[in-house]
Formats: sequence, structure tokens, C-alpha cells
Amino acid sequence: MTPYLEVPLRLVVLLGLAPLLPGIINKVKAWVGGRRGPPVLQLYYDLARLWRKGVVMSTLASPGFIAGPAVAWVAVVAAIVLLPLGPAEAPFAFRGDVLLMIYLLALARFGTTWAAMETGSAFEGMGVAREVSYAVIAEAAIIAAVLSLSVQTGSVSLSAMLAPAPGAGAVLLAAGLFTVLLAENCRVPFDDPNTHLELTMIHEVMALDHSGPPLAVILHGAAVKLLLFSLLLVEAVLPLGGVSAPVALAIIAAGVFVVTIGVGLVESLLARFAFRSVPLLLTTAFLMCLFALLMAWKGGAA
Amino acid sequence: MNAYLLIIVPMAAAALAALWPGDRTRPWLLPITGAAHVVLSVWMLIAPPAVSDAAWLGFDPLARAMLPAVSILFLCCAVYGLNYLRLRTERPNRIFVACLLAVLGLLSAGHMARHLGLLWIAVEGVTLAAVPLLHFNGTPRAYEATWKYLLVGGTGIALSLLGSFCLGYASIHGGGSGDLTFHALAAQGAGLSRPWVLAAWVLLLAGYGTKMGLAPMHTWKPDAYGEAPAIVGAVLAGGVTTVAFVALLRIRAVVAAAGVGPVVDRTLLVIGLFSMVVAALFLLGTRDFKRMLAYSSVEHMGILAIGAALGGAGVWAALFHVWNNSLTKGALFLSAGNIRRAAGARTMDEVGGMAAITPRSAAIFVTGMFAVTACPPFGPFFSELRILRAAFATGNGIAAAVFLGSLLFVFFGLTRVVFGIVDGRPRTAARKVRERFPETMGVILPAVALLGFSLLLGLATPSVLIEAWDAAVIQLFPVP
Amino acid sequence: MIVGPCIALAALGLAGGIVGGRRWPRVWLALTLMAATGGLGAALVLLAGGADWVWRSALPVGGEVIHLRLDGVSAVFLALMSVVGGAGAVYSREYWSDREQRRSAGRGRRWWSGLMASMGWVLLSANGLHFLLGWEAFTVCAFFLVTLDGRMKAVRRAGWLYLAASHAGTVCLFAFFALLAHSVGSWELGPMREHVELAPLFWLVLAGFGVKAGLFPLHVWLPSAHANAPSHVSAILSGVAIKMGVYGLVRFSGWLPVPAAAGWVVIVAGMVSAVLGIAFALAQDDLKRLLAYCSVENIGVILIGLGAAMLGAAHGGNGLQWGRLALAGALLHVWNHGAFKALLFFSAGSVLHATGTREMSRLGGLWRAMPWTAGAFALGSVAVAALPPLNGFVSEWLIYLGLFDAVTTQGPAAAVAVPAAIVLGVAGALALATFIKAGTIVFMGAARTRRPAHAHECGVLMRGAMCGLAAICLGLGLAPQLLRPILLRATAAWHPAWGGVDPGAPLVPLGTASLAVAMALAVGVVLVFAHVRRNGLNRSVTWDCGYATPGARMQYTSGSFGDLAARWFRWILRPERRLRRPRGPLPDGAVLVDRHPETMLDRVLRPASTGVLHVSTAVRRLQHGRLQSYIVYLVAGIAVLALMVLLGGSQ
Amino acid sequence: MTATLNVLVGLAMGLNLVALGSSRLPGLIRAVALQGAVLGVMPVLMHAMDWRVTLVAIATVAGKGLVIPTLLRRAMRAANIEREIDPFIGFVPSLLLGAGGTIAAVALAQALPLLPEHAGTLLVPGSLASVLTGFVLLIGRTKAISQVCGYLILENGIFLFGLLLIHATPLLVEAGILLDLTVGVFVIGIIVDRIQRAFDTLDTRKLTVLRE
Repeated sequence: MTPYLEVPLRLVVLLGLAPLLPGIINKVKAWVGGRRGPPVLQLYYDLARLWRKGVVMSTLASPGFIAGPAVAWVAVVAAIVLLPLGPAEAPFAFRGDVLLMIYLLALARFGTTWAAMETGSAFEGMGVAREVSYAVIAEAAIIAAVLSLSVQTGSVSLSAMLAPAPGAGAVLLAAGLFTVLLAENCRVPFDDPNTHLELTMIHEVMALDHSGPPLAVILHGAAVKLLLFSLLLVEAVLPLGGVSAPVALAIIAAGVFVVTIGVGLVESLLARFAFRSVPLLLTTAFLMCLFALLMAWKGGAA
Repeated sequence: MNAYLLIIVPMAAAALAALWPGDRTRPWLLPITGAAHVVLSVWMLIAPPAVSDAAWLGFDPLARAMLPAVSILFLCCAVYGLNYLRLRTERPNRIFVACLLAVLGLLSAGHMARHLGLLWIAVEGVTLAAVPLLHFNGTPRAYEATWKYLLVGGTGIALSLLGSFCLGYASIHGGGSGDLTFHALAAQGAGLSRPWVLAAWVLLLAGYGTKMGLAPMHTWKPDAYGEAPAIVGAVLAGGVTTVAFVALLRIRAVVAAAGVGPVVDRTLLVIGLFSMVVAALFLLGTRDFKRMLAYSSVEHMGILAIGAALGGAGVWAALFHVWNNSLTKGALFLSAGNIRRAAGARTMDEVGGMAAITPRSAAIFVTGMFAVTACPPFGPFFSELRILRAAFATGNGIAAAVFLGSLLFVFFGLTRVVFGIVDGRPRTAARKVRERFPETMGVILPAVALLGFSLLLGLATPSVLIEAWDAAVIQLFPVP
Repeated sequence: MIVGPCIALAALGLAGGIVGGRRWPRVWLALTLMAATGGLGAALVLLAGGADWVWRSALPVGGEVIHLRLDGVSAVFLALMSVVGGAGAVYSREYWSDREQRRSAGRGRRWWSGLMASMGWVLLSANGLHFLLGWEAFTVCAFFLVTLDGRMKAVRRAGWLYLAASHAGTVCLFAFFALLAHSVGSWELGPMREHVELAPLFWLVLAGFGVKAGLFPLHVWLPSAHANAPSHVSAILSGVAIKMGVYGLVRFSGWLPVPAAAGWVVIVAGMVSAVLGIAFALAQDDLKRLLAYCSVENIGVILIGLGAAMLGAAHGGNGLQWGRLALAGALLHVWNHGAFKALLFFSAGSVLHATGTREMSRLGGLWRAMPWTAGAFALGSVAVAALPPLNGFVSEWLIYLGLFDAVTTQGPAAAVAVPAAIVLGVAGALALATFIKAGTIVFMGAARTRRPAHAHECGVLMRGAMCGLAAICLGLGLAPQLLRPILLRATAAWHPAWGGVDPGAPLVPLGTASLAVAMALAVGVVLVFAHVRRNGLNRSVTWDCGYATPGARMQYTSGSFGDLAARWFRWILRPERRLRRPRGPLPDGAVLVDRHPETMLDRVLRPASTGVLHVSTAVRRLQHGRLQSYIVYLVAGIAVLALMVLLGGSQ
Repeated sequence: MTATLNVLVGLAMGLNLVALGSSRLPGLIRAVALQGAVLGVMPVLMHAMDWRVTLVAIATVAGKGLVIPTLLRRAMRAANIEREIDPFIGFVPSLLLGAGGTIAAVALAQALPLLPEHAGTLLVPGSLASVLTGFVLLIGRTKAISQVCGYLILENGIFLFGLLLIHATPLLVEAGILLDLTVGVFVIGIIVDRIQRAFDTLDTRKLTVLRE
């Protein structure tokens, strides 16, 4: 398949499926809580409605208020395009693409946080401060995780790094990456998307003043990011090197599903942590990734 | 014959000045004599006269390597002095002009003296002739400074006389005739009695070191430089110190010939480093910019001593540094004098914003400060770098480290004071000052000329000077 | 050969600028731009594949004949100097104009030309004596530029601190060059890796150039000098002057043999500078101080690359591969940081010019009055946070690649490459936090005081300079593959064994990706905007959870924004906090002041200098005016000398 | 002849102690003048009779024995001081120091390598003792006049040492040195006079304006 065909196809599939994930999580939470919950496709409905709505913008905000979410969305989408899907290599695979992916996610963060700060609201400021501060440790954890994959495979390209069988530190890596996933996507125990107290939120509070299409873009971007991290986690941990393409895709889909359910279960069973213990948890995740790296290193040396 | 002219002309001019009737016309003798002296010394720099070994006085390579610097400095100071004395018409200048000219003559004699006793006579003569110059201002402070200069300097010079006697006795004791010409003493070499040579060296180093202003014998310097007119400070710092250094160099050569060179060099090195450290520590705290120049002079004397301790390459660099020190320090003194007159005060607490009041003098002062702290492309940078290189070459790493550390602290001290005075808010209205002290070309150009010469020395050292220094080094370190 | 004429043109322009800069600002600008063009032309021609340019003149300066040499490494820095120098000249014509700065504008132009000339001289000279000459001249020029506005005490203090610190570095260089000249027997510089005995000299190099570069514990002068200098001067200080320190490190780590530990020390120093520099930046409230500390971080990034390169060169084998990548990244980051930091300082200067304050907690909402400046700052922020598709990312990416390759080979260098890569990531994330804070607190939200309310956009010259640099940031980010020959050339010049293999090869796919991302971003933004416009856009007050009358003072402040992450660095930041809580039923006069002083200066250097001053005071007391004691000193001096002679004479 | 010389040197050494012990300034000045005169005679004793030596001797005696003491006395009268009050080093300690110094000088002179013809004279110990006395006075006294006297004694000591070389050094040099010394003390005398006028005192404790 030529990249010209493959990229749109992947985009359609991935972007189309992404909003399913929050739906599944909410369904799991409802199921554990013994409620019926919103439909799985709720986010699709929300997005469609928001996309049709007009925008109310703060008098203080600049055009960046709208450009920010757009930039963030494009960055996340570009990042997910870089991910391989099992044996199907990414259409743009090159040495060092993993770093581009990480920094595209950072660009997305820049876009959302900049836009959030535009309104001059203290709530948004609080959320942004938390977002960018916790990202510091998350970034360290991701780099450590990527380093461990890199050591294990001797490569710095996502397609090669995610393909082979996991090494000795797979469990640690999985735990670490899962924690990072929770943090990066602002799930419990780092953040509670459903809380009603703005003072305790991170991601949601940043979108307080957004409305209409920009809000839709933000929500969809968040879903895509969740999908991206799930894919990364699944592919990093599961051995997909030897299997054929359809089987691999099936395994990946199943894996993402499991991760999503896992997120749902965590959200149901845990409460949000106090903010002061968030760095501690993130540091734990970082250490897990670091230990995974050390194990990969030792395994490679042996 | 010409060599004698270097002494006779200024002495005759001094006598003339003492007899000259008019206060207004008398100062013209200064630049005229200075110019004649420069012409003579530069001529002999280019065409060195032959000097017989037994001569008591002579324009030998060492004198050739240093005296023209003093000569040029004096000319610039004389031109400045012409304008300075015009501003000071309230004080009679007969003794001032006469003594200044006598100082020049005696300085020439001191540089050219090839006889221990003659050398002492000349240096003592300079010391005494400078006394009326120091208290020209006639203030109680000036008398106090003169008093200290006289007693500390006098004690030092007395000790150097004792040292000279010791060296003579070393010669007699070693079976020599007691001929006190440096050539004869050096020829006697190892025949000199060793204990007396060592005693002589200690006393002579202390004595002429006092004249140079090496720590801990430097105590007269800040007082004298602080209270004397700028032109006197410049001549003292650039001329009198030089003649004392010449004396030490000549004596060092004799003493080294007696076979105690290493011991002697160690004392020179230690006293040089000590002077630099002491000067640096004083500079970190001093608030008076004229006293600051005195401590800076102490530092440079330390540098000279270190250079003299480091063998041929070091002495070469020290000779180079003598020129640089004389010229840049002269520029600093002259511009400081302008600032002092314009501001009417001389501590950082009272003076500020001189860049607005006397912009030209302030610019020269700052430039001179950079020059004197070994910032390229001025001469001192090159000579100090050479001394550093010589220190490394002779394996004196620790000395080099102390040297560099002192340079750094000296820089801190100097910049602190200089920028404290130049920058900031002017304390007096510029217009008022300009009426009292116009920044005429006459008080600016001499300093500019000195700086320009320092720049020339750095960027394109005239080959005749290089040759002169080479010859002087050969004279001091004769190849056996 | 076109390099020679180009350099002659540059020299002519700068000399003309020095001579005529005071009187004729227009001529000066033309001459400076001519010089910048000449310098840039020479550097680019050489980097694009011209031969090394060597010029010897029979004319001796200071006893040494002039020997100039432009090779790959110096050309990199020369190009940067020309670009920032030219842009700063344009900027300063408006920012520091004769109308507003009657006293110092003319002087400033002259010093500017002098600064460019002396930096160019440093880059070109291949003689230790001349190097020192230029180095000191450049320090002095920069000092006078920093203190252009000497009326303020803070400026004078900052200038003095800069001068003093620089001189401390220069003293190390004195020792270095003197030792070098002594060992080699000549002042000539050039590759001399075969003189193994020179290796320990590297520590002097590190100390001497490290001060200028602003390496972490040696950076004490940097924040105040950058903050208090006129902004175009801050730009060239941060963009170019501190890079001269980097140049020295790169140059002499390439030409001289280095001790085995050198690479390790440099990379660790880089890591410390990177993290602590940006941590300090995050805590600042002064916009220009923040930018200054960010320079410390970027120097750290560059040194991480350089350290990795040194390790690679020392370990040989595949180290040559990843070391080369890291060096390419480091050199490219020199350019990139120069471009975006100058851009940021220009915009900060524009803000300062318009509002008269650098304190972020007094600013806010400036984008409406100054859209160009805000845009420039935003672009610079993206670049400095190393985000794609701008230039900052490209160079950090190359350094990352080098470090990752070092890790995957699992050699001894991997032990330091792992923390280095993580530190790069952490520093990047902190930079993002820092610049989100700086950009949005200053330009977004509502004006916090009256000052920003009367702000105005800068004029066409300042805007032009910013646009030029922004274009460079964008261009280098979007088409990094153009840099391939340049990086090849520069790395080969650093280490002769590194010719041939192309360290820029990975940039080709990255360039495509960057371009694609940039286009996607443009399309995405345009689409969303178009859609929003179609759907309709209403303006209203900030919702703020329904609070009815939001006020400017209720906004999040820079202090509280940075506090969360800065708290992790309390141990080194040592903030000073003055807090008076509101008390009683009718509270009044509550105060909260947070200051983030320069820890190294306040906690290390100040006590040390106080100690020295105590000694000085004690010694100065000896000069108490009593003649009797002076004679005692004299006698004591004789006694000590006699003792020395006695001890020495008996040997 | 050596015996005569030794008597004279011994006299000079005794005058040192007198100078150290006298609290009244006229006594001090008198001691110094007498010492100067004694020293002036010595070259005539040591050298063959020669009109030049005689001239030098006369000049010395006149300068050190008459002119300078007169100058000092005048200054003393103008300043209206008679006594040295509250010196830095008291009179008894000064005396002890001087006596100890004299003994040490004699001992040291024994240890020094001297030519046989000088070994028997008191020239070297006398010289060292005088130098030491001069330093004690310079350091220990507060009145400018006392310090000048100290300086004179210091110079006298050096002059004594110079007598060792009297056969070796040419007279021209000797004369020059003497002239310099004389002019030096003369200049000091003038400055003392000026200080008296400027400060209205000769107490050097008042002369500490110039300090750090």
C-alpha cells in the first residue's frame, strides 16, 4: 500500500475508533457501580453536537484561543500516525520518530495550555500549572520507557522498537506505562474528569471556557491521545513480532480493549489522590520505567 | 659625552629655574628640558654609545633599556605640568620647577650609574629632591605625607647604604680592591665573601625595595601619591621606582655572579608575590582613587620583582613591563589629577559621575585602568603574559597561580573604584566645574600620548626596544 | 575564493561602524548590515563546501604575525554572530534610538560594531595571543554595552559583576594560553591532539570558557547582566556572546587532547546546567531574568551534546557515530538557541519598551496592543521548548539520537547517556512550563496594572528584526535537511577522523515529517477557524465558573504558576518569602512577596567575598597612619628576608 | 691608633644609651650632636692627614654637631616642648633594649667574618649598636624631634660601618654620601619646622590623618 492511501485509511480508522474508548471506560464504571450509564457512543453524539454549535469566547482571548486546540489536535493526530500497528509499519517510519512522537504530544500540551491561559481565569491557570508541572515527571518516565525499549531492540525507530517480544522488564514497563497513561490522559487517580469541583481538576478545568468546535476538537484530541497511549502500551508489552498481520491487529484491538477496561476499573475502584501525592506516584512510574530499562540493559548484556 | 648631557642638561635647567625671575614663564623650562632629554635619550637608544667597563657612569645597555621610558614620561608630565602650573598661579613654583628638573637629572644619573656608591648618591638625591614636590600643595596632609615619605624612605635608603658598605666589605674581605663599580664587583664573582654578599643583598633589597615600594616597605606610597600633585605622582611612580628597580637589577647581577643567584631569586620572588597579594588586599577596600593608584603601583613593583626573579626571559619581560608601567601609570596619574581637580575630592563617597563632568579625563582614566590591569591590546598585557610564561617555563607554577589570583583581585579593586567614580550621578553641576577646571587639550593630550605609547608598545613593540632589552638581558646575564 | 573578500567586506563594515557609528546612524546601519552579510556569506560559503580559509599576514601584532583561519567550527559561530549582530543592529536603531537615548545611542552603536569585530576576531584568529586579545576586547565591548544605561545602579552592579566574572574566566585563559605557549613553544593554534601532555590544560579551558558560557555554578553573572542590559544587548549576549564560551570549549576540546574524565565532566555539567537553569527560570518573575536563566539551560543542552561527542571521540568504535550526532546536535543548537533566544529577547525588549517594566506580575493582556510582539514571543516559546516543527526541536532531536545510540550500544558511555537523555526530557518539559507561563502571563489575560494598558506595538525596524529571526526559526525547523553539508563540515572540522560520514543524514526524513506536520497544523488551524466562523462567534466575559465580576487581580500570577514545579527545587532555589496573612474580621494589608535570588551568588559567592573583604579590612588596618609601625614593618621585612637568605644560603 | 678609635667608638656607644635614656629633648639632641662630632673626627684618625679628609671631617662635625642640632633646638623651642611624654617604648625598656642590643652587637661582631685589621676595633659592634638604637628611637618615640634624632643615630651607625671601607672607597664617593646625608637631615629639619607650623605640634600621634 502506498502511504498516500494508507495514511488516510489509518486516520479514518483510528480517529473514528478513538471516541469509543471514553465510552467504554464510562460503561465499565457504570457497570461496577451498578448503574446503566451513558451509551458507549455518547462521545460521538457530544462531538457531533459541539461541532455544530457556535462559539462563545472570552473578551480577553486572542485567536490563539481557537488555534491552540486545533494545534493540539493536529499534533496528537500526527503523533498517532507515527505509531506502527503491529507488523504494519507506520507509513512514516524513520530513525528517531519515537522522539518526534513524544514531542508532538508536548506540542499538543503547549496548544491546549496556551489556549487555556488566554482567558485570564484563575481556574484555568491552576489547571495549566498542574498539567505542565506533572508533565515534567511524566516526560521523564516516558523517556525512560522509550530508552528501555530502545535498549531492548537496539533501535530508535518505533516500528522496530515495538515489534519484538518483550524483555524481562515487561511487567514493570507495563505498570509504568499504564501509570503514565493515567496521568497523561488525566484519569483517576491523577484527575477526576467527573468531579464537580473545579479546584481539583486538571484537564477538564483547562477546557472550562471552551465551547463549540474548539471544545469538540479538545475532547476528540483527548480521546485520540488515550488511544495512542493504549496502543503504545499494548504494542510495547505484547509480542507481536512473529504473528501475521490480521492476528496482530486482532491482538492489538483486544489489548486496547483490555487497557480501556483496566482504566475503567481503576477509576471505579480508586479515589483521586491528593495533589501532593501525585508527584510521588508519577515518580514511582518513572522508577518502574527506569528499572525496566535497567533490566533490559542487563538482559542485553547477558 | 652625550651620557653626561643627560644629567647636565636637566641640572643646568634646574639651576636656571632656580634663578629665573618670572613665575609665569618659568614652567616653560619643563617641556623644553623634557624635549631635549627625550631627543638625547632616544638618539642614544637608537645609536648606543660605547661604554668602557670601568666607567662610573655610562649609557650602558641597561640604562638604554629603561631611561628613555622615564624620559618620555617626563616630557608628557612636563607638558601637563605647564598647564597645571597655570592653574596653580597662587603658589610660587620656583622650587617646584627646579626640583622637578633636578629629579630628572638625578634619575638619569641613577639609571646610568655603574658604581654602587654613585648609584646610592643619585637615588638619595632623587629622594631628597622630590621632597619639595610632595608638599607643593602646602596642606597639613601634604606635610604629613612628606614626613612619612622622608622617614620611611630615608630609613630605607640608609639601609641600602649599609648594604652598599656590606657589599664593598664583601669585596675587600674576599681579597678585592674594594672597587665598587658593578663591573669590577661582578668580575670578582665567587671571590666575594659570601656571608657579606648575602647580608648586603638583604639590606639592599630592603633599601631599594623601600624606594620601589615593595611590601612591606610600601607604607609611604599611598600617602605620598595621594597628597602630591598628579604630575609628581606620575614621575615618582614611573621614574623613581624605575631607578630603584635598575639598582636592584644591577645588584642582582653582582650577587648572582657571587654564586648565590638562586637564593636571591627566591627572595625576589617571595617579596614580589607578597607585594602583589598585599596590594590586592588593599585595593579591595580602598576608596580613594589616588591612593588606589599607589597600591596599583605596589602591585606593579611586585610584578617587576617577580619578573626579575625568573631568569633571562623574566627580566626581559620585566624591562618591557617597566616601560608599560611608567607610561600607563603616568596616564592614569594625569587623568586622575584632572578628575581630582574637577571634583575637588578624591574618594568614591564624594566623587561620582565624572563621565558626565569631565568626559575626556574619565575616558582616559577608564582606558588607563583597563591598560594597567593587563587588558589587551595595551602593553602591560603583553609583558605580564610574558612574565607568566617565564614563570611556567621556570617551573614556578604556584607563583604563577598567586600572580594570577592577585591580578584578579587587583582588577576587582580597581574596577570597583574607577567605575564608582566615573559612573553614576554627578555630584556637582558639570557647567560649574567647567568654569573652574576647563578640560583643555593641554591636560588631556599628555595622558593620551602616554596611553598611545602604551598601545604602540603592546601592538607593535619597536624593534629598537626589543633589541635594547635583549642587550640589557645579555648585560645582566653574561654568557660565560 | 569568495570567503576572503567577504571577510574583508565585513571587516571594512565594522571598522567603518566603529569610526562613524557615533555620528551617522544610517550609515552605521548600512555598514553593519554589510558586515553581517559579509560574515554570513563567508561562513555559509565555507560551510557549504568551500575550502578552509587561511590568511597569514606579515604584519605583526603584539610580536606575532596575524594568522587568521576560518574552518567548519568557527564558521558555524561566525554565521550566528553575523545574523544576530545584523538583526540586533536593525532592532537597536529603533529600540535604542538617538531620540530616546540621546546620551548613549551613539556610544552604543560604536560598541556594537566593536563587539561584532572583536567576536569575529576571536573566531578567526589562530594565534593564542591574538585570541586573548580579541577575547578581552570582546569582554570589554560587551561590558560597555551592558552598562549603556549606566544611570541606574542595578545596571552598573550587573555590569560590574559581568566584568568581574569575565575577568576571572580570562585569568584562567591567561594561564591556559601561557601554559600552552610554553609547552608547544609557540602561540600558534591548531590541531595538536598528539601532544598528550597538554590534556590537563582542558580543566583551565573548562573553567575559563565555562564562566563565559554560563555553565551552572559559574553562571552567577549571567542573570543580572542579561536582565539589566538593553534588550538588543541581551539578545547578542545570550545569542552570541555566551556561545563564544561554547566556541572555546568546542574549539579546544577538538584541537587539544582531553583528559579521560573530560567528557564525563562536561556532560554532567551540561545536565546540571540544563535542569537547574530552567528550574531557576521557571521561578522568576522578571521576564528578562527568566530568559537569561533559560540560556543557562540551553548552554546545558549544548554541553550535553558536546560532552557526548567527547565521550564518543574518546571511546572510538561506534562512539564515532553517536558522538558525531551529538556534536552535530550541539552545534546546531548553538544556531537555534541564538536565533530563538535573540527573538525572545527582542520581544521582551519590545514589551519593556512599551510598558517600562520587566516584572511579569505587572503585565498581562499585551497581545491586543502588541500582536506582532506576542506572535514573535509565542513562536519563540514553541522553539525554545523544543517543540516540532520549529528549530529547537531539530537540534535537541539530534542530541537525543546521539544519546540513544550511545545507550543502545551499551558501552560505558551509556551510563551517563541514560540520565542525560532523561534530563533533556525533563528540561524540555520544564521549558514548556516556563514559557507557557511567560508567554501567557505577559501577553494573555487582562492587564494586571495600568502600565500594560497604555502599551503600543513596536515600529517597523524592531518588528522587522523579529520577523527575520522568526523566519530563521521556522526555516531551520522546516527544512533541516539543508543543514546536512553544514553539519558534515563542522563535525569534520572538530575531529579530523569524523569526515566522510554524514551526521545530518537522519535530518532528511525529519525534514519531511516536519514539513508535513507544519502543513497539517496550518490546514487544521485554518479548518477550525473557518468552521468557527461559519458557526458564529460571540464574545463575552471570561466564564470563570460563573463568577460575575472577574477582575484583573484575580488572575493566576507568575509566582503561583511556577510554584508547583519550582517547589521541587526549593533546596537550590532558596526562595525568600515575605508573608503577612490577613488577620481579624476586617483584614487589611496582607502581603506576599516571593523573591528568587541567585543562589550561587547569594549563598556561595557573597559569603566567600565577604570573607575576603574581612581579610582585606584586617590588612588595611595595618596602614593606620602611625609612622612608628611602618618602620616596624620595614624591620620585620628585613628580618624575614634575612631568615630566608639564612635558610636558603645554608643549602 | 686603634685604641684611640676604640675609645671614641665606645664613647659613641655610650652616647647611644644616653640618647635612649634621656626623656628631655635637649639632652637627646645634645647626645646626638656630640655623637656626630665624635664620628666626624674618626676619619682623620684613620686616614693619613689629607686636606680633603680634613674638609670632610670639618663638614661632618659642623653639620652633625652644630647645624642640625641648632635646627632641632629651634624647632623644639618653637613647638614649646621639652620632654618626650608617654613614648611607645618606655625609657627603661628602651635602655634595656639598647643595652641588650649593644651586647648582642658585640657578640654578633665576633661571629662575623672580618678582616684581621678590623677584628680588633669596635667599629662593627658600634655600628650595629647605633643602628639598633636608631631603630628603637624611631619606633619607640612619639615626638618628631626624637625620631629625627633616632634617624641621625641610625645614620651615624652606618657611617661607622662605612669607616671600614675608608681606604677602599674614593673620597669623591665618600664626600657625595656625606653631602647627601647632611642635606637629608637638613631637609628633615625643614620639614619638622613646617610640620610644627602646619600642625602646631610635633607630636606624631597627631600625624595620622592619612590612613586607610
